[in-house]
Amino acid sequence: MNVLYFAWVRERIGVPSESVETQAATVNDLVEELRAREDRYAAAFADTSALRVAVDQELTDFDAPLAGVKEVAFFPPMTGG
Amino acid sequence: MNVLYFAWVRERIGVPSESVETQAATVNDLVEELRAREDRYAAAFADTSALRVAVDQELTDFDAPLAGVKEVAFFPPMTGG
Amino acid sequence: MRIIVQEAPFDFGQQAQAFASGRQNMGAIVTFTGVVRDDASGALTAMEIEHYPGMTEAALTAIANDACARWSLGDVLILHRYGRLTPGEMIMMVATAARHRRDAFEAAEFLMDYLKSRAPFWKREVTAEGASWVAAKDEDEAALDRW
Amino acid sequence: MRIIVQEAPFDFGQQAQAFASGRQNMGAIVTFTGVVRDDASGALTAMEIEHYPGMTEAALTAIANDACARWSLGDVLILHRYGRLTPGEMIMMVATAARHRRDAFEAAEFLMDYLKSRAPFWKREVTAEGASWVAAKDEDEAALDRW
Repeated sequence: MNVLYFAWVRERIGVPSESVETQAATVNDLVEELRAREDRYAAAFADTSALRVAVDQELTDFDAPLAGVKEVAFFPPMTGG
Repeated sequence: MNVLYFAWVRERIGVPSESVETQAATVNDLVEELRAREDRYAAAFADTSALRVAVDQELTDFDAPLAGVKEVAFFPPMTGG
Repeated sequence: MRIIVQEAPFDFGQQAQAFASGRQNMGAIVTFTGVVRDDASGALTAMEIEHYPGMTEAALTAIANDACARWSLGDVLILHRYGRLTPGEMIMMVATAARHRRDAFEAAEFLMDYLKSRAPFWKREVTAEGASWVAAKDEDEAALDRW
Repeated sequence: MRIIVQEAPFDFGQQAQAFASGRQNMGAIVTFTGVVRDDASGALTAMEIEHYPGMTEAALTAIANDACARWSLGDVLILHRYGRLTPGEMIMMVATAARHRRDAFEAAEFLMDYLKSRAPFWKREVTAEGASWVAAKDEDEAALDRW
Protein backbone atom coordinates (compact mmCIF):
# COMPACT_ATOMS: atom_id res chain seq x y z
CA MET A 1 0.00 0.00 0.00
CA ASN A 2 1.28 3.46 -0.86
CA VAL A 3 1.03 5.92 2.03
CA LEU A 4 1.26 9.66 1.34
CA TYR A 5 1.83 12.57 3.71
CA PHE A 6 1.16 16.27 3.06
CA ALA A 7 1.96 19.61 4.68
CA TRP A 8 3.20 19.35 8.28
CA VAL A 9 2.44 15.63 8.41
CA ARG A 10 4.96 15.19 5.59
CA GLU A 11 7.45 17.42 7.43
CA ARG A 12 7.15 15.50 10.72
CA ILE A 13 7.48 12.08 9.08
CA GLY A 14 10.20 13.29 6.76
CA VAL A 15 9.07 11.72 3.49
CA PRO A 16 6.25 12.57 1.08
CA SER A 17 5.30 8.93 0.50
CA GLU A 18 6.36 5.39 1.22
CA SER A 19 5.32 1.83 0.55
CA VAL A 20 3.91 0.11 3.65
CA GLU A 21 3.31 -3.63 4.09
CA THR A 22 0.30 -3.96 6.37
CA GLN A 23 -2.62 -6.20 7.23
CA ALA A 24 -4.43 -3.30 8.92
CA ALA A 25 -8.18 -3.65 8.53
CA THR A 26 -8.96 0.04 8.93
CA VAL A 27 -7.26 3.41 8.73
CA ASN A 28 -7.20 3.51 12.55
CA ASP A 29 -5.37 0.16 12.61
CA LEU A 30 -2.82 1.51 10.13
CA VAL A 31 -2.32 4.61 12.28
CA GLU A 32 -1.65 2.38 15.30
CA GLU A 33 0.95 0.39 13.37
CA LEU A 34 2.71 3.56 12.16
CA ARG A 35 2.68 5.16 15.61
CA ALA A 36 4.43 2.10 17.01
CA ARG A 37 7.23 2.34 14.42
CA GLU A 38 9.20 5.43 15.39
CA ASP A 39 8.89 8.67 17.30
CA ARG A 40 8.41 10.77 14.15
CA TYR A 41 5.26 8.77 13.35
CA ALA A 42 4.05 9.02 16.94
CA ALA A 43 4.57 12.79 16.71
CA ALA A 44 2.73 13.09 13.39
CA PHE A 45 -0.21 10.96 14.54
CA ALA A 46 -0.35 12.20 18.15
CA ASP A 47 -3.80 13.71 17.64
CA THR A 48 -5.77 12.25 14.77
CA SER A 49 -8.59 14.74 15.38
CA ALA A 50 -6.18 17.28 13.85
CA LEU A 51 -5.74 15.09 10.75
CA ARG A 52 -7.73 14.16 7.68
CA VAL A 53 -7.42 11.02 5.60
CA ALA A 54 -8.09 10.10 1.99
CA VAL A 55 -8.34 6.51 0.85
CA ASP A 56 -7.71 5.94 -2.86
CA GLN A 57 -7.92 9.71 -3.27
CA GLU A 58 -11.32 10.17 -1.65
CA LEU A 59 -11.82 11.90 1.68
CA THR A 60 -13.07 9.48 4.30
CA ASP A 61 -13.00 8.69 8.03
CA PHE A 62 -10.44 6.95 10.21
CA ASP A 63 -12.68 3.91 10.57
CA ALA A 64 -12.72 3.34 6.80
CA PRO A 65 -11.77 -0.26 5.77
CA LEU A 66 -8.53 -0.83 3.88
CA ALA A 67 -9.32 -4.06 2.03
CA GLY A 68 -8.19 -3.72 -1.59
CA VAL A 69 -6.95 -0.18 -1.04
CA LYS A 70 -3.90 1.01 -2.99
CA GLU A 71 -3.28 4.49 -1.58
CA VAL A 72 -3.83 6.17 1.79
CA ALA A 73 -3.00 9.84 2.39
CA PHE A 74 -2.72 11.70 5.69
CA PHE A 75 -2.78 15.48 5.98
CA PRO A 76 -3.97 18.39 8.12
CA PRO A 77 -7.34 20.08 7.44
CA MET A 78 -7.22 21.59 3.98
CA THR A 79 -6.72 25.30 3.36
CA GLY A 80 -7.55 25.89 -0.29
CA GLY A 81 -9.23 28.78 -1.99
CA MET B 1 -41.20 73.11 -12.30
CA ASN B 2 -39.77 70.59 -14.75
CA VAL B 3 -41.76 67.34 -14.94
CA LEU B 4 -40.16 64.24 -16.52
CA TYR B 5 -41.72 60.99 -17.66
CA PHE B 6 -39.96 57.70 -18.36
CA ALA B 7 -40.78 54.35 -19.99
CA TRP B 8 -44.50 53.73 -20.53
CA VAL B 9 -45.45 56.86 -18.58
CA ARG B 10 -43.55 58.87 -21.20
CA GLU B 11 -45.26 56.93 -23.98
CA ARG B 12 -48.75 57.50 -22.58
CA ILE B 13 -48.24 61.20 -21.98
CA GLY B 14 -46.42 61.63 -25.27
CA VAL B 15 -43.53 63.83 -24.15
CA PRO B 16 -40.35 63.08 -22.16
CA SER B 17 -40.57 66.30 -20.15
CA GLU B 18 -42.45 69.55 -19.84
CA SER B 19 -42.50 72.69 -17.77
CA VAL B 20 -45.50 72.84 -15.42
CA GLU B 21 -46.78 75.92 -13.56
CA THR B 22 -48.26 74.68 -10.33
CA GLN B 23 -48.96 75.60 -6.73
CA ALA B 24 -49.34 71.94 -5.78
CA ALA B 25 -48.16 71.35 -2.22
CA THR B 26 -47.35 67.65 -2.67
CA VAL B 27 -46.68 65.13 -5.42
CA ASN B 28 -50.20 63.80 -4.95
CA ASP B 29 -51.62 67.30 -5.54
CA LEU B 30 -49.55 67.60 -8.70
CA VAL B 31 -50.84 64.24 -9.91
CA GLU B 32 -54.44 65.44 -9.34
CA GLU B 33 -53.80 68.57 -11.40
CA LEU B 34 -52.24 66.60 -14.23
CA ARG B 35 -55.01 64.00 -14.24
CA ALA B 36 -57.58 66.80 -14.67
CA ARG B 37 -55.79 68.18 -17.73
CA GLU B 38 -56.30 65.59 -20.44
CA ASP B 39 -57.15 61.94 -20.96
CA ARG B 40 -53.54 61.01 -21.66
CA TYR B 41 -52.57 62.19 -18.18
CA ALA B 42 -55.55 60.45 -16.62
CA ALA B 43 -54.43 57.26 -18.39
CA ALA B 44 -50.83 57.59 -17.26
CA PHE B 45 -51.78 58.33 -13.66
CA ALA B 46 -54.76 55.96 -13.43
CA ASP B 47 -53.04 53.84 -10.78
CA THR B 48 -50.27 55.57 -8.88
CA SER B 49 -49.49 52.38 -6.98
CA ALA B 50 -47.98 51.22 -10.32
CA LEU B 51 -45.79 54.33 -10.43
CA ARG B 52 -42.69 55.64 -8.72
CA VAL B 53 -41.67 59.25 -8.25
CA ALA B 54 -38.37 61.09 -7.85
CA VAL B 55 -38.21 64.67 -6.56
CA ASP B 56 -35.07 66.58 -7.52
CA GLN B 57 -33.63 63.24 -8.64
CA GLU B 58 -34.20 61.38 -5.39
CA LEU B 59 -36.71 58.57 -5.01
CA THR B 60 -39.51 59.55 -2.66
CA ASP B 61 -43.21 59.02 -1.93
CA PHE B 62 -46.33 60.59 -3.42
CA ASP B 63 -46.96 62.62 -0.27
CA ALA B 64 -43.58 64.37 -0.58
CA PRO B 65 -43.82 68.20 -0.42
CA LEU B 66 -42.99 70.24 -3.52
CA ALA B 67 -41.94 73.56 -1.96
CA GLY B 68 -38.73 74.76 -3.66
CA VAL B 69 -38.60 71.70 -5.91
CA LYS B 70 -37.20 72.09 -9.44
CA GLU B 71 -37.72 68.66 -10.96
CA VAL B 72 -40.28 65.87 -10.52
CA ALA B 73 -40.05 62.60 -12.44
CA PHE B 74 -42.70 59.88 -12.84
CA PHE B 75 -41.94 56.37 -14.01
CA PRO B 76 -42.87 52.72 -13.56
CA PRO B 77 -40.98 50.51 -11.10
CA MET B 78 -37.36 50.29 -12.20
CA THR B 79 -35.91 47.27 -13.99
CA GLY B 80 -32.16 47.72 -13.95
CA GLY B 81 -29.39 45.21 -13.59
CA MET C 1 -15.07 53.63 -6.25
CA ARG C 2 -15.98 53.85 -9.93
CA ILE C 3 -19.46 54.47 -11.31
CA ILE C 4 -19.78 54.30 -15.10
CA VAL C 5 -22.95 54.81 -17.14
CA GLN C 6 -22.44 54.46 -20.88
CA GLU C 7 -24.12 53.46 -24.11
CA ALA C 8 -21.07 51.76 -25.64
CA PRO C 9 -20.17 48.11 -25.04
CA PHE C 10 -17.54 47.48 -22.39
CA ASP C 11 -14.65 45.03 -22.27
CA PHE C 12 -15.55 42.82 -19.33
CA GLY C 13 -12.21 41.02 -19.25
CA GLN C 14 -10.29 44.26 -19.24
CA GLN C 15 -12.51 45.81 -16.56
CA ALA C 16 -12.29 42.69 -14.39
CA GLN C 17 -8.52 42.49 -14.75
CA ALA C 18 -8.02 46.19 -14.00
CA PHE C 19 -10.30 45.97 -10.95
CA ALA C 20 -8.57 42.88 -9.54
CA SER C 21 -4.96 43.88 -10.21
CA GLY C 22 -2.49 45.16 -7.67
CA ARG C 23 -4.59 44.45 -4.60
CA GLN C 24 -2.13 43.24 -1.97
CA ASN C 25 -4.54 44.00 0.87
CA MET C 26 -7.73 42.58 -0.62
CA GLY C 27 -7.91 38.81 -0.70
CA ALA C 28 -11.31 38.50 -2.38
CA ILE C 29 -12.63 39.91 -5.65
CA VAL C 30 -16.18 39.21 -6.83
CA THR C 31 -17.65 40.25 -10.16
CA PHE C 32 -21.19 39.98 -11.47
CA THR C 33 -22.00 40.47 -15.13
CA GLY C 34 -25.50 40.70 -16.59
CA VAL C 35 -26.03 39.45 -20.14
CA VAL C 36 -29.05 40.07 -22.40
CA ARG C 37 -30.70 36.69 -22.27
CA ASP C 38 -32.78 35.45 -25.14
CA ASP C 39 -35.71 33.30 -24.11
CA ALA C 40 -35.85 29.67 -25.23
CA SER C 41 -37.71 30.52 -28.43
CA GLY C 42 -35.02 32.90 -29.68
CA ALA C 43 -37.68 35.56 -30.22
CA LEU C 44 -35.83 38.50 -28.71
CA THR C 45 -34.50 40.97 -31.28
CA ALA C 46 -33.17 43.57 -28.87
CA MET C 47 -33.30 44.89 -25.34
CA GLU C 48 -33.71 48.66 -25.13
CA ILE C 49 -32.63 50.30 -21.88
CA GLU C 50 -33.88 53.77 -20.98
CA HIS C 51 -32.45 55.67 -18.02
CA TYR C 52 -32.74 59.00 -16.20
CA PRO C 53 -29.52 60.80 -17.14
CA GLY C 54 -29.49 63.37 -14.34
CA MET C 55 -30.25 60.85 -11.64
CA THR C 56 -28.59 57.60 -12.70
CA GLU C 57 -25.01 58.21 -11.58
CA ALA C 58 -26.13 59.71 -8.29
CA ALA C 59 -28.42 56.73 -7.60
CA LEU C 60 -25.64 54.24 -8.40
CA THR C 61 -23.20 56.18 -6.23
CA ALA C 62 -25.67 56.12 -3.34
CA ILE C 63 -26.09 52.35 -3.69
CA ALA C 64 -22.30 51.86 -3.78
CA ASN C 65 -21.91 54.07 -0.70
CA ASP C 66 -24.55 52.00 1.10
CA ALA C 67 -22.58 48.87 0.32
CA CYS C 68 -19.34 50.44 1.62
CA ALA C 69 -21.12 51.41 4.84
CA ARG C 70 -22.45 47.90 5.43
CA TRP C 71 -19.44 45.77 4.53
CA SER C 72 -15.69 46.12 4.87
CA LEU C 73 -14.78 46.79 1.23
CA GLY C 74 -11.62 48.00 -0.43
CA ASP C 75 -13.31 49.05 -3.67
CA VAL C 76 -16.54 48.95 -5.66
CA LEU C 77 -17.21 49.24 -9.39
CA ILE C 78 -20.63 49.66 -11.00
CA LEU C 79 -20.87 49.87 -14.78
CA HIS C 80 -24.28 50.00 -16.49
CA ARG C 81 -25.17 50.47 -20.13
CA TYR C 82 -28.23 52.03 -21.74
CA GLY C 83 -29.54 52.08 -25.30
CA ARG C 84 -30.21 49.17 -27.66
CA LEU C 85 -28.53 45.84 -26.92
CA THR C 86 -28.82 42.48 -28.65
CA PRO C 87 -28.93 39.00 -27.05
CA GLY C 88 -25.57 37.92 -25.70
CA GLU C 89 -24.39 41.50 -25.11
CA MET C 90 -23.31 42.44 -21.62
CA ILE C 91 -25.65 44.98 -19.97
CA MET C 92 -23.75 45.76 -16.82
CA MET C 93 -21.25 44.59 -14.26
CA VAL C 94 -20.44 45.15 -10.63
CA ALA C 95 -17.21 44.28 -8.84
CA THR C 96 -16.27 44.26 -5.17
CA ALA C 97 -12.92 43.89 -3.44
CA ALA C 98 -12.69 42.91 0.22
CA ARG C 99 -10.29 41.31 2.65
CA HIS C 100 -12.71 38.44 3.19
CA ARG C 101 -14.80 36.55 0.67
CA ARG C 102 -18.10 36.81 2.55
CA ASP C 103 -18.00 40.62 2.44
CA ALA C 104 -17.17 40.62 -1.26
CA PHE C 105 -20.00 38.19 -2.09
CA GLU C 106 -22.66 39.82 0.07
CA ALA C 107 -21.85 43.32 -1.11
CA ALA C 108 -22.03 42.22 -4.76
CA GLU C 109 -25.44 40.61 -4.17
CA PHE C 110 -26.63 43.71 -2.36
CA LEU C 111 -25.49 45.94 -5.23
CA MET C 112 -27.35 43.74 -7.71
CA ASP C 113 -30.54 43.63 -5.64
CA TYR C 114 -30.59 47.42 -5.38
CA LEU C 115 -29.63 47.97 -9.02
CA LYS C 116 -32.59 45.83 -10.05
CA SER C 117 -35.24 47.89 -8.27
CA ARG C 118 -33.75 51.19 -7.15
CA ALA C 119 -31.60 52.45 -10.03
CA PRO C 120 -33.50 54.45 -12.68
CA PHE C 121 -33.30 52.04 -15.63
CA TRP C 122 -36.22 50.63 -17.61
CA LYS C 123 -35.95 47.70 -20.00
CA ARG C 124 -38.03 47.17 -23.12
CA GLU C 125 -37.98 43.86 -24.97
CA VAL C 126 -38.22 44.03 -28.74
CA THR C 127 -39.40 40.96 -30.65
CA ALA C 128 -40.65 40.39 -34.20
CA GLU C 129 -44.19 40.83 -32.84
CA GLY C 130 -43.53 44.20 -31.20
CA ALA C 131 -42.04 45.73 -28.10
CA SER C 132 -43.06 45.66 -24.44
CA TRP C 133 -41.74 47.14 -21.22
CA VAL C 134 -40.32 44.60 -18.82
CA ALA C 135 -42.45 44.51 -15.68
CA ALA C 136 -40.72 44.71 -12.32
CA LYS C 137 -40.80 41.33 -10.58
CA ASP C 138 -42.24 40.89 -7.11
CA GLU C 139 -39.26 38.67 -6.32
CA ASP C 140 -36.87 41.53 -7.09
CA GLU C 141 -38.71 43.81 -4.70
CA ALA C 142 -38.81 41.02 -2.10
CA ALA C 143 -35.03 40.51 -2.50
CA LEU C 144 -34.47 43.88 -0.81
CA ASP C 145 -35.96 42.56 2.43
CA ARG C 146 -32.84 40.48 2.86
CA TRP C 147 -30.70 43.54 3.61
CA MET D 1 -17.24 22.63 -17.05
CA ARG D 2 -13.53 23.39 -16.83
CA ILE D 3 -11.23 22.36 -13.97
CA ILE D 4 -7.68 23.68 -14.17
CA VAL D 5 -4.85 23.04 -11.68
CA GLN D 6 -1.61 24.74 -12.58
CA GLU D 7 1.53 26.26 -11.15
CA ALA D 8 1.76 29.13 -13.65
CA PRO D 9 0.00 32.46 -13.20
CA PHE D 10 -3.30 32.87 -15.05
CA ASP D 11 -4.76 35.81 -16.90
CA PHE D 12 -7.88 36.60 -14.89
CA GLY D 13 -9.26 39.10 -17.41
CA GLN D 14 -8.87 36.68 -20.28
CA GLN D 15 -10.39 33.78 -18.31
CA ALA D 16 -13.31 35.94 -17.17
CA GLN D 17 -13.94 37.28 -20.67
CA ALA D 18 -13.76 33.83 -22.25
CA PHE D 19 -16.10 32.39 -19.63
CA ALA D 20 -18.68 35.17 -20.00
CA SER D 21 -18.66 35.47 -23.78
CA GLY D 22 -21.28 34.14 -26.15
CA ARG D 23 -23.82 33.19 -23.51
CA GLN D 24 -27.20 34.08 -25.02
CA ASN D 25 -29.06 31.80 -22.63
CA MET D 26 -27.26 32.70 -19.40
CA GLY D 27 -28.14 36.10 -17.99
CA ALA D 28 -25.87 36.01 -14.95
CA ILE D 29 -22.12 35.46 -14.66
CA VAL D 30 -20.34 35.53 -11.28
CA THR D 31 -16.59 35.29 -10.75
CA PHE D 32 -14.59 35.03 -7.56
CA THR D 33 -10.85 35.59 -7.48
CA GLY D 34 -8.59 34.91 -4.53
CA VAL D 35 -5.50 37.07 -4.12
CA VAL D 36 -2.50 36.44 -1.85
CA ARG D 37 -3.16 39.00 0.84
CA ASP D 38 -0.33 40.53 2.78
CA ASP D 39 -1.15 41.32 6.37
CA ALA D 40 -1.03 44.90 7.62
CA SER D 41 2.63 44.68 8.57
CA GLY D 42 3.73 43.75 5.08
CA ALA D 43 5.63 40.81 6.55
CA LEU D 44 4.56 38.14 4.07
CA THR D 45 7.32 37.15 1.66
CA ALA D 46 5.47 34.37 -0.11
CA MET D 47 2.58 31.94 0.08
CA GLU D 48 3.47 28.36 -0.78
CA ILE D 49 0.65 26.09 -1.85
CA GLU D 50 1.05 22.33 -1.70
CA HIS D 51 -1.52 20.01 -3.24
CA TYR D 52 -2.24 16.32 -3.80
CA PRO D 53 -1.68 15.87 -7.52
CA GLY D 54 -3.59 12.63 -8.01
CA MET D 55 -6.61 13.80 -6.07
CA THR D 56 -6.89 17.54 -6.69
CA GLU D 57 -8.62 17.57 -10.07
CA ALA D 58 -11.00 14.80 -9.05
CA ALA D 59 -11.91 16.65 -5.84
CA LEU D 60 -12.52 19.92 -7.70
CA THR D 61 -14.60 18.11 -10.31
CA ALA D 62 -16.71 16.52 -7.57
CA ILE D 63 -17.30 19.94 -5.98
CA ALA D 64 -18.28 21.45 -9.34
CA ASN D 65 -20.63 18.52 -10.01
CA ASP D 66 -22.26 19.06 -6.62
CA ALA D 67 -22.85 22.71 -7.51
CA CYS D 68 -24.41 21.72 -10.85
CA ALA D 69 -26.73 19.30 -9.07
CA ARG D 70 -27.91 21.91 -6.57
CA TRP D 71 -28.35 24.95 -8.81
CA SER D 72 -29.48 25.53 -12.37
CA LEU D 73 -26.15 26.38 -13.96
CA GLY D 74 -25.01 26.70 -17.54
CA ASP D 75 -21.32 26.39 -16.80
CA VAL D 76 -18.70 26.26 -14.04
CA LEU D 77 -14.99 27.05 -14.05
CA ILE D 78 -12.54 26.29 -11.23
CA LEU D 79 -8.90 27.28 -11.63
CA HIS D 80 -6.46 26.81 -8.73
CA ARG D 81 -2.73 27.35 -8.60
CA TYR D 82 -0.07 25.66 -6.51
CA GLY D 83 3.57 26.47 -5.81
CA ARG D 84 5.14 29.68 -4.56
CA LEU D 85 3.15 32.91 -4.90
CA THR D 86 3.92 36.44 -3.77
CA PRO D 87 1.50 39.02 -2.27
CA GLY D 88 -0.86 40.46 -4.87
CA GLU D 89 -0.72 37.34 -7.06
CA MET D 90 -3.99 35.60 -7.87
CA ILE D 91 -4.24 32.14 -6.30
CA MET D 92 -7.43 30.90 -7.87
CA MET D 93 -10.75 31.76 -9.44
CA VAL D 94 -14.17 30.27 -9.85
CA ALA D 95 -16.85 31.34 -12.31
CA THR D 96 -20.50 30.38 -12.64
CA ALA D 97 -23.04 31.06 -15.40
CA ALA D 98 -26.76 30.78 -14.75
CA ARG D 99 -30.05 32.06 -16.12
CA HIS D 100 -30.75 33.82 -12.84
CA ARG D 101 -28.41 35.79 -10.62
CA ARG D 102 -29.28 34.06 -7.35
CA ASP D 103 -28.18 30.68 -8.73
CA ALA D 104 -24.93 32.13 -10.03
CA PHE D 105 -24.12 33.84 -6.72
CA GLU D 106 -25.05 30.94 -4.45
CA ALA D 107 -23.20 28.39 -6.56
CA ALA D 108 -20.05 30.54 -6.55
CA GLU D 109 -20.22 30.90 -2.75
CA PHE D 110 -20.78 27.15 -2.41
CA LEU D 111 -17.76 26.41 -4.63
CA MET D 112 -15.60 28.72 -2.52
CA ASP D 113 -16.78 27.27 0.79
CA TYR D 114 -15.99 23.74 -0.41
CA LEU D 115 -12.68 24.72 -2.00
CA LYS D 116 -11.59 26.20 1.33
CA SER D 117 -12.04 23.03 3.37
CA ARG D 118 -12.54 20.08 1.02
CA ALA D 119 -10.05 20.48 -1.80
CA PRO D 120 -6.57 19.05 -1.06
CA PHE D 121 -4.53 22.25 -0.88
CA TRP D 122 -2.36 23.40 2.00
CA LYS D 123 -1.01 26.91 2.38
CA ARG D 124 2.26 27.88 4.05
CA GLU D 125 3.08 31.48 4.83
CA VAL D 126 6.70 32.53 4.46
CA THR D 127 7.94 35.62 6.31
CA ALA D 128 11.37 36.97 7.15
CA GLU D 129 11.06 35.17 10.51
CA GLY D 130 10.29 31.78 9.00
CA ALA D 131 7.47 29.75 7.55
CA SER D 132 4.29 28.33 9.07
CA TRP D 133 1.39 26.26 7.80
CA VAL D 134 -1.89 28.15 7.67
CA ALA D 135 -4.32 26.61 10.16
CA ALA D 136 -7.82 25.78 8.95
CA LYS D 137 -10.33 28.21 10.40
CA ASP D 138 -13.33 27.08 12.38
CA GLU D 139 -15.40 29.62 10.47
CA ASP D 140 -14.49 27.94 7.17
CA GLU D 141 -15.66 24.58 8.49
CA ALA D 142 -18.80 26.21 9.86
CA ALA D 143 -19.49 27.83 6.47
CA LEU D 144 -20.28 24.38 5.07
CA ASP D 145 -23.29 24.08 7.36
CA ARG D 146 -25.02 26.66 5.21
CA TRP D 147 -25.40 24.23 2.29
